[in-house]
Amino acid sequence: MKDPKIYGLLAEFDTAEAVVEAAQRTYAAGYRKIDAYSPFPIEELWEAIGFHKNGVAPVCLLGGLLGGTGAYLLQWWINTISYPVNIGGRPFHSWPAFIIVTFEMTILFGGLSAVFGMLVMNGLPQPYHPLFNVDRFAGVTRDRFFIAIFASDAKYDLLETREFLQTLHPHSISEVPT
Amino acid sequence: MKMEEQNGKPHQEEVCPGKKDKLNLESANALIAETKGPEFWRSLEELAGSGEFQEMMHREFPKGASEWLDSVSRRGFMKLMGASLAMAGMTACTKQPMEAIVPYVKQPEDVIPGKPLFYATAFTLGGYAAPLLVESHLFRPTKIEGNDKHPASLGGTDVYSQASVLGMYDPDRSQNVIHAGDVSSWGEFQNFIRGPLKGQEASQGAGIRILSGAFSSPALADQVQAFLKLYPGAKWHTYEPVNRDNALEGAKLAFGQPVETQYHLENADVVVSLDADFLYAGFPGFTKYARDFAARRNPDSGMSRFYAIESAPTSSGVKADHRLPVRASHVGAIAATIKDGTFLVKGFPQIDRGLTEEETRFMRAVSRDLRAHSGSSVVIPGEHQPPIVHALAHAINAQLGNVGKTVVYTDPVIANPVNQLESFKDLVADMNAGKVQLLILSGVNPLFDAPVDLNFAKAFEGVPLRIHHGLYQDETAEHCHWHINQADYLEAWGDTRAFDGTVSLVQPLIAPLYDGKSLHDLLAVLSGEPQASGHEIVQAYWQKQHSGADFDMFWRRSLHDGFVADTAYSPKQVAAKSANFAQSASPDAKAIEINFRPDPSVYDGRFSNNAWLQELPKPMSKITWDNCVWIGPAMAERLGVQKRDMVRVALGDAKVDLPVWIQAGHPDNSVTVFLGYGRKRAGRAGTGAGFDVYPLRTSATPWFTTGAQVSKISGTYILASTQGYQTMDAGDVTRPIVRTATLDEYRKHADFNEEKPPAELTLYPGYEAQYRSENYAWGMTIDLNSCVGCNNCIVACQSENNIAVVGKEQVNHGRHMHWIRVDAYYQGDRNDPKAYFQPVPCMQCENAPCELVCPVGATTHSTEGLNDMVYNRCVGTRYCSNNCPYKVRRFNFFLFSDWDTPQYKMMRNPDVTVRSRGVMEKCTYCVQRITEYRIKSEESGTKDYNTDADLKTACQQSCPANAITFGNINVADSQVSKLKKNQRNYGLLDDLNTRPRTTYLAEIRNPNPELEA
Amino acid sequence: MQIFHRATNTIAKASIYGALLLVGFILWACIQFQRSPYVTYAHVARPQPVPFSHEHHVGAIGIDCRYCHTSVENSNFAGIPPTKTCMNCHSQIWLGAGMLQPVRDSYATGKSLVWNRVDDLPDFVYFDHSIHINKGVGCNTCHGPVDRMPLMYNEGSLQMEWCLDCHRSPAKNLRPRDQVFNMRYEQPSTQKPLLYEGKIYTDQMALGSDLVKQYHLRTVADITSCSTCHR
Amino acid sequence: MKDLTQVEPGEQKAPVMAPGHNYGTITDKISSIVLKKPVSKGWILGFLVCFVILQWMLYGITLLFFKGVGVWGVNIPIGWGFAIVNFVWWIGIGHAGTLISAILLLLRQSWRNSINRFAEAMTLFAVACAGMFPIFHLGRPWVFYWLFPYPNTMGYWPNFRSPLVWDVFAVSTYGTISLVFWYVGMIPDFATLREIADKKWIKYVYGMLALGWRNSARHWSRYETAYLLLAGLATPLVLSVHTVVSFDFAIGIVPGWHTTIFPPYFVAGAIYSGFAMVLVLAIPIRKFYHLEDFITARHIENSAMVMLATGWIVAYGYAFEAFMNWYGGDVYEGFVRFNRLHGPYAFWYFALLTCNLLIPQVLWFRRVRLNNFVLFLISMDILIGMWLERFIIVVVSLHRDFLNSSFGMYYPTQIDWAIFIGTLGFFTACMFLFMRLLPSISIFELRTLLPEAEAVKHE
Repeated sequence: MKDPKIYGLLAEFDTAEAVVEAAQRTYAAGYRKIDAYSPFPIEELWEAIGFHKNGVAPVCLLGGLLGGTGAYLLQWWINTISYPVNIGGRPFHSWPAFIIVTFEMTILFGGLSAVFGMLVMNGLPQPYHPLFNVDRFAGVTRDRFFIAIFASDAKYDLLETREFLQTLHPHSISEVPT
Repeated sequence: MKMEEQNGKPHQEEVCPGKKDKLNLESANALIAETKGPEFWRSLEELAGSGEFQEMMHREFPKGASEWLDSVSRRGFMKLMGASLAMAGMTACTKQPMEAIVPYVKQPEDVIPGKPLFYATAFTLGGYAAPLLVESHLFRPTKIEGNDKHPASLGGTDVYSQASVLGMYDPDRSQNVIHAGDVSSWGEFQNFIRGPLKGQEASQGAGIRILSGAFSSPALADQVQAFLKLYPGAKWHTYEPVNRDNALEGAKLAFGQPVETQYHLENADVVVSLDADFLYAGFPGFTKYARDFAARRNPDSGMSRFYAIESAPTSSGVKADHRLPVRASHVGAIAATIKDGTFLVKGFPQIDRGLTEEETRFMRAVSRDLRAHSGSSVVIPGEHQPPIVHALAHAINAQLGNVGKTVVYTDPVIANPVNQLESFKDLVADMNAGKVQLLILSGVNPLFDAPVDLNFAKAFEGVPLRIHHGLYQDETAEHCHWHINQADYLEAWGDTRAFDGTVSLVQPLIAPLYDGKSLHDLLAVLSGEPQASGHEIVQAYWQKQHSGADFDMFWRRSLHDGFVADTAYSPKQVAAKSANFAQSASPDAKAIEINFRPDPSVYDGRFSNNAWLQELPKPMSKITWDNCVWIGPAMAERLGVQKRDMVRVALGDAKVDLPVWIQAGHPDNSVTVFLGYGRKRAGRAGTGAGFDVYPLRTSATPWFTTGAQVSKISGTYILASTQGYQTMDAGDVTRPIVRTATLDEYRKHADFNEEKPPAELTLYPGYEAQYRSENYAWGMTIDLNSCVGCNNCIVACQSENNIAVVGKEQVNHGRHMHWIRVDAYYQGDRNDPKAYFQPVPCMQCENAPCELVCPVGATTHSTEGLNDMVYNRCVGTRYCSNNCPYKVRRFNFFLFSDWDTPQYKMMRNPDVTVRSRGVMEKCTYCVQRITEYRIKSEESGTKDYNTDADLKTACQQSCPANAITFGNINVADSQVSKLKKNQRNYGLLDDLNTRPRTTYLAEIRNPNPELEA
Repeated sequence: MQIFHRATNTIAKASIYGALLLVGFILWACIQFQRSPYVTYAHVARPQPVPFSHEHHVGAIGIDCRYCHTSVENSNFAGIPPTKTCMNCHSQIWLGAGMLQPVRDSYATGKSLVWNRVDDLPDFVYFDHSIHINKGVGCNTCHGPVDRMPLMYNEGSLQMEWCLDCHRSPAKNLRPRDQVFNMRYEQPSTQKPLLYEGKIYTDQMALGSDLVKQYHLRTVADITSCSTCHR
Repeated sequence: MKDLTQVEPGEQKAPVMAPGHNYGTITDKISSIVLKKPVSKGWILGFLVCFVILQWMLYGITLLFFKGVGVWGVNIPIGWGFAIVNFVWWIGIGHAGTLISAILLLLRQSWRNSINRFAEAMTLFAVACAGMFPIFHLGRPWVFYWLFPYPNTMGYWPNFRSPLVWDVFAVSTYGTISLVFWYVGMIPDFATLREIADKKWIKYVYGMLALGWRNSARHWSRYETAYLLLAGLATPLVLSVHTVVSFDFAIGIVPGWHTTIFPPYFVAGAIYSGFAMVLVLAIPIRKFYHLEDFITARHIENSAMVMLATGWIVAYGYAFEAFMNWYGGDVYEGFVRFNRLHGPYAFWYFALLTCNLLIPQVLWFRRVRLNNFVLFLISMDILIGMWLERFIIVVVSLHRDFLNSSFGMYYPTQIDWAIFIGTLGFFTACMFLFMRLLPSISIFELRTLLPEAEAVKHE
């Protein structure tokens, strides 16, 4: 059965090892709409919940390439098409001189797209989230670890899922009101 | 006066127009009439009630100097407003205020708005004319050029005439008739003067004395005669502190009559100067002499040899092949020795005149060389050497048969060739005797510059009625009952003679700015014909000279040409009375000698308020805005003084404290001081600048004497010099900045000139083809052999390109603005160094380091090879200047240009942007002239791209020595192309591969082998 | 504990993207503002002491430009007519006209009329009329349809990009010299072909490029060098 | 628990964090600086002092904009004075921050975790200080935007061959990336503060800054990648920035500027001065906020070692420069050496050598490296030395270049000093605010240093 007022179930753990192991078992149990929470990044944890590709790198690469080529083309256009001027007897297309700005723009756009890509993909900013309704969840920013199974999961059933979570010996289990 | 702003350009060009209260000159002029008040500092701003005035008073001229370094001023506030506005919106800088445009009511026939006209006239200094062509934009004289048709100018000018245009617009010039400290009027004076004159009629004017400067004007002389006929008792006196009494007396001594001496240096193979600085603007005939002398210094065609025997180092001495520094008081003995030496057919006399071994050796060589070149040599005596030396020189020249060839005698140029000092003494005597009731002074300032021993001031106070007629309300005007503001020569009619006697007509270029009166007008009133205008008087005189139907033709032609045809004096046969003169022995070599010299910038003090001249670096020391005492290195060591230390120079019981300048090459036990500084009422530029040395100058010894005491006193003084370092040595190497060789080396080793980088040695060949394909490729050569270091190019450039004056303080900060500078280098023994001049404008490098580094592309290269500088694009990073190896770029660290004084707006060249604060500026080869020329020739559709005839840069045009050649290097037969092929041609720092378009011709000296040994 | 309301999510996202858009808009606005008539005065008639109508004098009566702007062919400055020029006619006609009072006053008192500059380049730009006329640039190419201007205004923005537009491809605008002062001149087109020196042109670029050769126009590189206009 | 600042020589390296901490204690200790502690008198006093000095700068700038750059000592030939000296100096200082946070991250130097946060802050403020000068030193600052290629009515563009344009791009990129890097690093800690804060409005503020961060594993995954990529990009960036700055000189033809050694030697110098500044800040901070547990002798000592190393690279730079001046055989280059040793500025050249080469050699001794007070003094000395180095390069090279006639001297005015000292005030004022308002040490990164965190990895 599903209760529309419930967003999902939240299990709390004390240690990193515990949560990682629990996550692996949850995933093994066939739950897919799940997430895990830890006060610091734990590579094993996102591996455990089956999150392998995060797609930030390609975005960064793309941004970098755009920035770089854009910058070089701009300089080339300005100096050879738009307004070619004899400056100190140097060629209009003084490519060695153009490298630096090209480089800097590659970095700038690469970096920005990495960060904004990350935020967008993470769906941030998102100051409101159902999980925050659970007071214990505050601990995740301190020293607590959590696993959440969301109601949207196909396998999700309030009672069964709760029972399953019990088998993971969590510190506590709480329902997340929508 | 008309002030139509019709030639398409306002006089002010702004890079970023901010709000400024423009002041209407007519209204100001209107106000002049009513306003009363004794202020000396009257200026148009004040009269127009512009709030700027008070502040300007307390500010050293120019604004940049003092204003910025002390408390925030209203101007400063305005500037910030401008800036913050600009910063607020990007547009604040580009939205223009609405501008007015004012057409004529009736347009004069010959005026094409936007096209300048040139009028011939002449500037007069000490009675000798400098013939000029004056550029006029809608009846505003803006630039002085030499009159190339005139035999005495041939197109060259000198610094004084170049700068005179600024003098004309000087806002500190006297603008009113003043009576007892109150503003009066010309009319009131006319009414007033009738009384005193009537009172004189009984005594036939026995109580009338007139004191004027020396003049050569025939018309004026005529008018004076007429006046003296009217008042036979009256006396006319002439006195100038820098006069030619010595030459006059010398001539009398030699020939028994006053004659003018002219030199023909173009015929002279050997030139010997007896302490003569004939390459100084104050020397009559300078322009012509400089040209002839330079012409004979060309190593490729009969180069002359020049021996300079001189006391204080001069630019003439710099050009000498052999220079002998001796004390002025010793020159007499040396002259006598040369005379003896030349009078002998062979060998050398053994009379002991106290010459040293070295001097004797030198004189032996000189005499032999002179004898070897009889008829093609010349001996030139110094202006300040006593008559005896002049007489000796005459004798030598006669003996060598130079007369008629290199030396020519004519009637004197000065209208009444009297001994000015005697004349002045007589006057003072009469004044003391109470014989003088009415004293009229015109263009003189005796209360400042009279010989101290005559105690003129006291005598002066005794005269019941004193009338002063002059350009400034100066020290003398202050103590006169009446002051009549004189019209500048650019405002008045007149005529004057050049050194060769040729008469130039002086015609006004503009209606008198302040309604000034010429001496003609004044005399007319005194002679009771007040209605006669200067124009009528001069014309009437020449009518008498040239009666006949064709007078109009004659008059027009004379005006147009700038001189009256065939008025040059014809050579005069004079017989030397004797060759044996009573010879006084040289004074004790231990006694310290003091020399008085006219200042290279302010002359006798009359140019004190001319900021261009004040900021002009003195040829030898590069000092600006000050005078000082020159001391030789050896003597300085003995005194234990450094440059800029203060010393006390005492002569008799008079003493003056002066800062020291250790001048390389100055003779030992001798000091030199310069006249004309320490003015008390000169104007915002001149007042308070430098030190007054007239208190040391007596009528007995106006030029030099021994027995001075020099003692170090506490304290130092800032002398603002524009040149950091006056030798080419750096560390342990001498840098190849000025390349030199002797004539022999030059002839023997054609490759004496260091090799230049091969043309193919460049990473960027890209533009060569393009440059060659253009109609024009601009280039310049500067002949170091010809340059006489007269600084004329600097003033010409300043005038042509609206270059700002920055004031002593800023110069001292290293912020002077001259686009072309003349570097002076001293090499070798500091007591007797070799010296070189090197003018340095922008090199217009083809691979310009400055362009590469400008972030906004404000300086780029034109297709014709100009290194363009776009002021309005410049953001002022100063990177270009850092990267310029020649350091020819100048930066507006503050708002240096005067944007407010209306006179200066009228003076500026409308074809050149007036630069604003925070932008870089530099020489552009006078691109405004290039553009004008190109447009003209394109419209005429000519295919002849040789520009030699009609296109000259300002510096080139003004150069009396033809040292600067500019033209199209794409044309093989252009002057500049030819010179660039010359073996002497080299690029400054060309090993940097900047490929300068401006190159130099190495300096070649022609030493006497006998002395070289 | 839940600090923020649901809506904050949307608000937060919106405000971030909104801010970006705003910045972009402001920059765009500044750039547009620079080119706006407020800054350039383009098509804005200036107040003048006398409401002189070029439309009437040029369009209706057909007075040639050079009658008043006398120096346009041989000076950098075209010339503003002296009061005398006005009076040549207006001493006979429109004697009573009130709006001509300032002109008559000026003539009587000898005090100049003070007009407001219309085509007013920045003071650091040096434009020369004579050479443009000489190279076949028509008056109305820059000044616009003067013969249809009741009150004078400047046609172009007079900004550097506006000048460059022609200096970068002069052929676009050149016309035969005898047509320079023709206010109704139309560039050759297939509808209105132009016969010039025995050759028929149906398109401006063809004519232009021929004229460029014939007038020995300097290269684009030449006339876009900085010192062409700036000194 | 013994004070870890006092490690006896011969003893093992100090740990990067004192034992006996867990997730909670770390969190409390660091967040307490921001949230719990009342504003101390010391803080207020210090901040006020800096603020007053800052006013001095504002005075200088106002005068500057009123009157023009003439209020400075600059002239012809010395067109660049303090402005550029300070610019290079500040930029250099900034470099240590990025180096610590980016390069050490890539090198897996986990000890960086406890000092990178305020090192980055330092970078940011230093860059801010540096960024001002290029604008101040313009003759017409109000048209600075002409250095950017924007569609303008002039149809004209910046000159991309000019190192100054490169500067504009390099520095602005550097500033932006550093800011982003810094902020991203703080997001998880903002989340922490959001939860710990007791006052509602403080929760709001940090909540907004945290963007709703909730430590989700998916987020962590993307976060870590992004952070790593940033570090990877920032590393070449930081090296390029001072290279570009060195181009300002190396591209010029001025003797003493025109050398190929500049880029590496400038970068080394930058890190040199940067670490000096890190220590100048770290030593007092850890003392007053009792952070000895997290900023341990290990950090201090490592920084000291880095200074020693980079100090020698700089030394090599000097030596090589002098050698080339001689070996090149060029008249003007040769004179550079002569002028530095015998010219009017010789004293300052020797002062520079003393500060940068001589004194730092005491760092060879561990006892010195572990003595906070001495280390503090040495860091100060290095900062001065590096400033002098820039002065020598900029001013002394310019004042005597090619033509003897245009030799000149440079005398700084009071405005020069006011603006320079003022930026120091600005910098420190910012640091004070930072310490008070933001987590000065990365909490979540410290957590990863705990043994129980390590444990996960070793499964």
